[in-house]
This record gives sequence, structure tokens and C-alpha cells, in this order.
Amino acid sequence: MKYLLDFKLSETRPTQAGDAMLVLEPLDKEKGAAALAEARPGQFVNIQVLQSHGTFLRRPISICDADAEQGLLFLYVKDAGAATHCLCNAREGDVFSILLPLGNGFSFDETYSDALLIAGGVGIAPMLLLAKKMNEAGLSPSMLIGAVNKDRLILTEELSSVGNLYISTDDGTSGEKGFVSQHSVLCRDWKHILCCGPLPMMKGIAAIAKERGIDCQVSLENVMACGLGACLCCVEDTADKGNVCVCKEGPVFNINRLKW
Amino acid sequence: MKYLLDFKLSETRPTQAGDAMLVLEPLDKEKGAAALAEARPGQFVNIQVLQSHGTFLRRPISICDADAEQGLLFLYVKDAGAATHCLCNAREGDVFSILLPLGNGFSFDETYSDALLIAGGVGIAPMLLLAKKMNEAGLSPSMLIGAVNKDRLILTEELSSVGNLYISTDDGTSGEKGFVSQHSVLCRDWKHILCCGPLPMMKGIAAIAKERGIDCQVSLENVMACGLGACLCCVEDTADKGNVCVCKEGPVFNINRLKW
Amino acid sequence: MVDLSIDLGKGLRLANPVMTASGTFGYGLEFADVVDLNRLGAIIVKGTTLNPRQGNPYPRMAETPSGMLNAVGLQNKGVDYFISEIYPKIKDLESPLIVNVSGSQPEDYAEVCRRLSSLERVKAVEINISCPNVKQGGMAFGTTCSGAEKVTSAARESWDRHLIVKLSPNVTDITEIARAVEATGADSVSLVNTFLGMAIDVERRRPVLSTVTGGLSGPCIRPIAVRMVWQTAKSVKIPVIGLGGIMDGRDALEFLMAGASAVEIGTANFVNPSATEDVIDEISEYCNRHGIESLSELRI
Amino acid sequence: MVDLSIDLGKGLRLANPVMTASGTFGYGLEFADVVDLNRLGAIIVKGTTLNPRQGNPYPRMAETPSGMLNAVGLQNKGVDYFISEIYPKIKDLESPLIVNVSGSQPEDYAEVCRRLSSLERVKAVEINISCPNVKQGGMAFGTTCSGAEKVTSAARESWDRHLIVKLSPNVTDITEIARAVEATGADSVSLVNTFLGMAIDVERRRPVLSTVTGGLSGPCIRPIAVRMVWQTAKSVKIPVIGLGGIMDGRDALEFLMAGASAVEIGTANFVNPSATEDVIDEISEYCNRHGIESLSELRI
Repeated sequence: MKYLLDFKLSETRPTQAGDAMLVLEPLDKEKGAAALAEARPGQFVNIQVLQSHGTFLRRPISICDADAEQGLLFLYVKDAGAATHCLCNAREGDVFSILLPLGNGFSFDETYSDALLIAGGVGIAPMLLLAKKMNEAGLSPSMLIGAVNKDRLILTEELSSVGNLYISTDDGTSGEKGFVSQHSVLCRDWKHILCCGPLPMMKGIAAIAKERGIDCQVSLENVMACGLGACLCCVEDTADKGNVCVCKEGPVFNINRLKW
Repeated sequence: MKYLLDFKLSETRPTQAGDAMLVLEPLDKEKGAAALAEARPGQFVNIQVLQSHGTFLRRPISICDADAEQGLLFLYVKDAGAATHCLCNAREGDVFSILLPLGNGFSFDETYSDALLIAGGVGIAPMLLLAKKMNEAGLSPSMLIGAVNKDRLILTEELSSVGNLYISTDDGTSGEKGFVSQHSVLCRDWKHILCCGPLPMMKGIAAIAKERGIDCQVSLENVMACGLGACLCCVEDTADKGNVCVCKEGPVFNINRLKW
Repeated sequence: MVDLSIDLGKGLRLANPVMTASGTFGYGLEFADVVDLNRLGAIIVKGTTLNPRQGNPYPRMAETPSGMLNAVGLQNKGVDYFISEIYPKIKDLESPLIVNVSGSQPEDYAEVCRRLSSLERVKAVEINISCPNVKQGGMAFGTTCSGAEKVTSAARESWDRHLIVKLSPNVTDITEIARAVEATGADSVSLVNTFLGMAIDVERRRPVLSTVTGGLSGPCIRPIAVRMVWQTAKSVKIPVIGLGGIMDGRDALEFLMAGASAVEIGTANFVNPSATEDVIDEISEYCNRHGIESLSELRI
Repeated sequence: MVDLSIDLGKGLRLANPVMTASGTFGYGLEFADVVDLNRLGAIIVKGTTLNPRQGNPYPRMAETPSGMLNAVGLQNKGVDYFISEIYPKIKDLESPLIVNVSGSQPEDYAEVCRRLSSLERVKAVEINISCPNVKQGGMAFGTTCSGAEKVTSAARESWDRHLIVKLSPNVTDITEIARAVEATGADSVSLVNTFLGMAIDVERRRPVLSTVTGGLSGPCIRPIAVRMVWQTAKSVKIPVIGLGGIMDGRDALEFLMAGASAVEIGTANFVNPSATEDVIDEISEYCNRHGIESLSELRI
């Protein structure tokens, strides 16, 4: 079930470098709780940013966390354009129209004890909900996150509390020096990789997974409009079904389906 | 001289019914002071409202007050549409691009001791600067302002301190009951009327002035784009020169020039 | 209370004038969670062709000022898939179904219409002679009277229910095309389809769309669409269906006042997924506020 | 450092590719307080006709999504007034002057050009065959090859400096018109003029503009304008001057990459009065950042 709901910004938690963690409360508590309860890790929302002068379409943003009990939606927003800039600088009390939850998230079950979550940049955001849901399934996931440097790492504290966190930075200011694809933890005997980050990073990880026969899911970020599988703008050319909507069949795909 | 300057909102003074008095400070103090010093009563500014999603053009707003010494521009904004709504709800610290001062203001000199200023609605705003400038010329103007009811009267306190204020309200909750055109103060022997308000009000006053041979200026509000006399959108058909730009030759016109 | 119903002729009677524009509402099902599909005036489903089409490569979309460019290129699984897999899921909706039909030659249109004839709930077809995103057919048919006539008459021969022809705005005189399809048997015209446009990513120094050009839609083009509806409504006797950047009830009223008998909501569905229902409510509210009892009173 | 100069031929050499679009910048003087007029690539002054024109009645303007409609209707005091009253005030500017010329018959254009010939600083005329806001002439000339040819050849006979023809986008195939005026002697084409559009005030139930329809401009139409420039630049040998919704340097670069040799800034002047200078600076900054040394490298 998808919901079109108004959410009020109840808090903006400043993070590093102008990004922001938006904490949003549904105006309709009941429907909001239902929508939040249905949110699966890797799913996203499509948010309207009326505050942004030149922004016509909604903006898809991955769900960082969804707390149905408290009735709170957490979106980690990177200040990367006019719309996200407005989101990062929104005022408490501002109301946003949000369509959620959208797409299919990461797949896992209680057998995923040998899974490594890998993320980079703003792709780290959905890993929080993923790790929490894995905790609920009795798993303590291992997570590898990367960034250019220590200052660009996000959510390290939150992630540490829900699993084993490994870190790589390009300049070595935190964790191992280098890309995530070079991190020593990758050498262990993983059965599953669940990955979200910049395209080159995901392609690098996918290549390693393929080579070593590791089951691997990646989360794509194709430019989209509706988020509902109607406009057919965000297609990815898959091996099995040709062009499919990333917003509806994705954003998470098993790399077997991709022509990478 | 016209100036294109950025102004920071330093304060929003709430007034009645969601309107707002914006107090704006130029980022460039020197040029700002020069622009403010040149502002004449009846002139206006053209302000860009990037905060408003659907607003493409600037919005012309009459200058309510301009304090060159303190470096402050005062705009009285009526919450009457998407753009003005954003202005009324702007945040302190928000920066606006403002083109000013524009147009020709009211004409008067030290002989205008028998002048009556008449205004209604948001048209009352420019009367504050007009009365102050008349004070500087040694005049204590008489002013007649009108509104639907007591709650819709604006700037009464400020205006009382710079001249003799007469009031009319449609429902009689303040001053004389009725329209400004019916107020008893109009019966006195005025030589000049300087008027700003809704079109029907100004036409009513103009008719009275014509009948009684009183010199009369009115401030027009034609829809405009550039504010500089370039786009030729805001024309008024004048008796002497045909279509002329309200933004450049006006907004204040002597009624002799109008085909009313 | 205003009566919003409208009879477009030949069995196409709508409970209200608000339809979905083809290609912006999937098969309706995609919006079922957020829109009461039974309230819609009609559901015009996505462009259907004789054979399955993969459409154009990604990227297919560029956001533009108050609008968007798309270059989907009629991706669909073909008419037979529609008949066997989609129709059964939507046939019990109360809203009439309309299938938008595309092809690369007149015979394709005719064959698709023929196959759709067995579907009782399909009350009309909308013949798309204006898709800017396909190499063959599409807009090429819509920019000349003779091309428009050929497709219209081919479809007409194999379809005896209501036949809408969707016109391209990329022409010098849209009324000329409208009159041509009217003379060839169209029961109504819908206008406008998208404008051929283009965007360049200046940082990467290449066109944004894989196809270089694409179709521009959204409120940006609404003033042109309203003008074309105004001109066309004065130029033909068949009903005119207006579309082009309608975002809300006010916008829909602009088209209805300009002479449209009904409207289609397109790009707005991407921005406000409940736009269709909102437009119905807002038209209703306006009419009641202004004491308007039937849609025909709106035209100016 | 990039060299922004561009030679459009026949004596029209610009220090940079940024000109003002006719009718949006007055005679330049209106912007003198906020723009350094000497920095502009050229100043194209407002539409000038043989005899004075009062233009259309108020209201002449409607704000639209990311744009505006205007129905000014070529209000101006005529060519003789320009020669005697305006020219003396602007002739000493460093930027070349270009006069936009309109008329209701080919002879009018020819006569205006003839009278302008005495003005040494007028380096070019821009022949407007695309104004949508006048009853006679204007856009009617710009929507057929024969109309465009007639006006171009009449102007050509009485003007031996650079001759720009400004094209209408309200056509099925703008390249056809461009080729026609190229063959008739135009030294360059500028495109696009405004799109014919319309807005209705639904509360008052009447068209917003006194003339019902008007010309749509602004970033809303930019994707269509870029596409037309792209097509035309591949279709003619003479330089193409691009315009249509350029608000900043990025937008200007889109046109230059699409094949325009220069650009005109129009509606942006109303939104950002210093847009022309800002665009020059932003193009410069972009080129330097990307290691581009001359404008010709920009085309994709």
C-alpha cells in the first residue's frame, strides 16, 4: 500500500557539511503509522518541495529510518541542488507532501548472517533502517561504509549501535585507507552483499561479487518522475525483462538482472 | 538613479490579519543609504520572491518608509497571493533582490498646506513616507484613511504622529461610518488631494475633485513586469500622451492626465 | 449542485470531464492506492501498439522550468498483452476505459483497434498521431492533414465506437489538422500532445535525453495549449478535449472556458498523484460557488 | 582566458555573444543605472515601425508558469522619432546598435531600413516577421516561406549592412523558413520569437489580455527554443542567434552548444535587470573553468 500524506518537519538535525537529517511527523497519525510500519529498508519516498522556486517534480529520497511507534520518518538529505538545499534549510513546522513507501527494498531473511552491507556517500542513509530490520530478524549485520575523508562519513554512531561497522576513507583519516572495494573485510567469506552508493562504487563491488560468486543487491538511483511506475522515465535495461522501472521494480536489484 | 540591491530581512512586524511590515537592511550599506535617500513618497520597489514556487516576475510594492540614516527600508505587504504570502512569512535573515526606487512619486511643495491625503486598504502604506516628507517641508498634512472596519485599518499610530488623521470605516467601528468619499473632512476647502487606494475609491475621489476643481493626484496599480519602462506592459491611456508606462511616468498621475 | 456529466457522443458518456492523459497514469492500477479510480471521468491507458516496444534507452527525462521533457518512446507490451493481462484487471472499474493507440503505419492503428473491439468496457480509442518520441509514424502523421487523415480513416474503418484523435501542437495551424480529422470521421479531438523540445547538460556538454529531443509537457506549455483549444473549439463541431499542463481545478476551468468539453490530466499526476480527484473536486466547488449548473455554461 | 568575441559577418562584430532581445530592454537607457551598457555584445532596441503605434489596450500582460504572456503590440513612436530623439542618446555607446524593424507590409520594412541607413552606429537591423500581437503583418509573414521571403527581400534591397531575420516558432518546420530567408539574402536568423498563447481569468470568466491571445516568453519555452536552434543550426549556413527563456549563463550555454553563434536575453531582463551582464560573466567563467578558448568550441 502506498500513501500520499502530509508530514510536518518536527526537527532538522544538522549533520556534517550542510547535509541534514529531517525528522518528519505525519499530520494524520493513523495513516502515518500505517505507512511507516510498511516501510522496508531500501524503499524511498517521493517528496514535493514547494519551497524550491525552480523545482517542478518531486524528489525521491531513500528512507533512512521509519519509526511507526513514535510516528517519525527520518530522511537523510544531502544538500546537492536547489530542491535538496531547500529541504536542508526547511523550517520546523513546514509541511511536505510525501508519497511513500515506494519501490522494493533490499531482500533478506534470517539466514543472512553472512551478509555484508556496503555503502558510500548518501547511500549510507538507507543502511540504518536495513540494519535495524536485520536486528529485528535476529541478525547483527556487518557494515562497510566509505567516504572521501573522515568528515564525510555519516551516521557512524547510529550504525555502530546496530551492527559491526567497518570504515574506509580515501585519505585514511578514518578506518582503512582506500576505496570500500579495497577494504580487507571484503576478503572474508560473504554470502550476500547489499550495496548502496555512487554508481562507480556499486559497479566495482558488483564486479567483485560476480567474480567471487557472492549474491549481491545494489540500489539504483535513476532519474525519475512519478515514483509509481507510470511515467516509465527511470528505466533500467534488465537482462530478464528489458526496460523496467527502477521506481517500481527497484530501486534495489540483484546484480544478476543488470547488464553491468 | 535606480539601484539593484540585496536586502536582508531584519524584522517582520506582524500587523493585522496576516499582513506584515517588512523591515529590510541593504547588504551594501553605502549604496543602500544612497538608494534610500533618493526614495520619494509614492515611489515603489520591484522585489524578487524566489521563495515563492509559482512566482516568475518581481512584485511591485510601494515604499512605506525609507530611513537612509538607519539604513532601513519599510515595506507594508498585504498577504494577497502566493508571492506576498511568502513575503509575509519570510524568515529574518532571508535576502531579497530589490530594484529601487522606481517611478515618480507624489508631487508637493511647501505651499501644500491645504492638501488632504486620502488612502484606503494597503494604499495607506505610502502615505507614511509622504506625510513624513511633508513634515520635513514644514507641513502637517491632514490624512483621511478608510477601511471596511476598525480591524482593517493600518498604520493609524504611525500616521497620527505625523499629521492629523481622519478615519472612516464602512461599518462605523472607527471614525465616521461610510466610505472615505462620504467623510465630512472632505467638505473643507482643500486645494490638493493626494490619493492611494483601490481603483473604485480613487475614481470616486477623482470625481469629487473634478467637480470641485481640486487638484488631485492618484497612484495607479497596473499589473507590471520590469518596473523600468521597458516592457510596456503596465500602460495607462493618458489624455496627453496616449499609452504611457505606469511604472515610469507613474505610478502617481494627476487626474487631468487620465481618461477617467 | 452542478451536474458534471458530459456526453461526448457515440457512447462516450462521462460522469465528469476529468480523464487521465495517456502515459501518465499507467493502467490506473499504479494509482489505485491514492486515487479512487471509480471517480474518474475516464481512464485513458498508456499508448498501446500492435507489437511490444522496448521504448528508448535511458535517460528519458529532463526536468525543465515548470515542466519536463520525456522520451519514453511508447514502451508497452503490445495490444495482445493488454487484452489478456491488463484488461481483466481494470474492466470492472466504473470509469469508462479508453485505449490510446499508436503505430508506425495506418494499418497498425487499424489492427490494434480491431483487436480492441472485443473489449466491451473500452468505450473509445484515442488515436495518437502526435508522439514526438518515435522514429516512424507518431508525430509525422500529426503534422500534415494528409497524414492525419490516413491514420484517422484507417482507424475509423475498424472501430465503430467513439474515436478520439490526439493532435500534435508542433504545427503552424492546428485547426487545419482538426478539421481534416473531423472530416475523416473522428468523433472528437484531444489536444495538445507534447511539444518537441530539447535540453543540454552543459557541464557534460551533451543532450540530456538519449534521443536528443523529447516531448515537453507540464504547466510551462499551458498557455499555448489553451490558445490551441480556443482556436480549435471555434473551428470544429465535434467535441474538443483539452490537455496541456493542467495542475489543478483552476487550470482545468481555463480549458473548459476556452471551449473544451472535457480535459485530461497528465504530467500533474507525477507531481500530485491525487491531481485527478482534486481537479474534480475543485471544478465542482467552483461551479457551485458561481451558481453554474452544467459544464456547458462555462464556455466563454 | 576565453575570447568571447564573435564575428557574425557583414560588419557585425560583437565583443561577446550576449545581446538584448528587442522589446525587453527599451533603448538601453532604461537599464543604464543597473547595467554597464558598454559591455553588451549588442543592444537590440525595441520594435520600430514606419509610423508611430499606440499598441494594444491594457491589460497587456499575464504571468504564467515560468513565463509571461505579452500583448504590447509594437507600441513605439516610429522610425523618425527614433532617428531624431533616441539615436543621439545612444550612438556613443561602445556596443553596436541593432534596430528591430516591424511593419504591416513589405514596403514598410524597406522604408524603415532606408531611413535607418543614415545612422552609422546601427550595425544591423533585425527584421521581425514573428510578432504575434499585431493584426496585420507580423507573425503572418513568419509562418510561410513566401511571406518570409517577401519581407526579407524588401528589407534586403534597402539595407546593405547586416540583416538578421527574427523567426516565429509558431510553425511546423522552422528550418524551412530559415532556409527561405537565407536564400533571400538574410545574413543571420534569430530565433525564437514568442509563442502564441492565451490565459483566462477563471474568476472573472474572461481572457486576461485585452487581445485575447499574446506572446509567451520566458524559461517555460526554452526547451522548445533550444530544439529549434539545434535543428536550424544544422540546416542553414548563416549564423543562428538563439533566444527563448535564457535566464543565466547556463541557459545561454545551452543555446551556444545547440549551435547558436550568439544569444539574446529577453524576459530575463524583467526578472533580473542585470541578467545581460551576469550572463556574460557566467559564460566567461564556464569557458575558463572548462579550458575553452573560443566560442566556436562550445558547439556539440
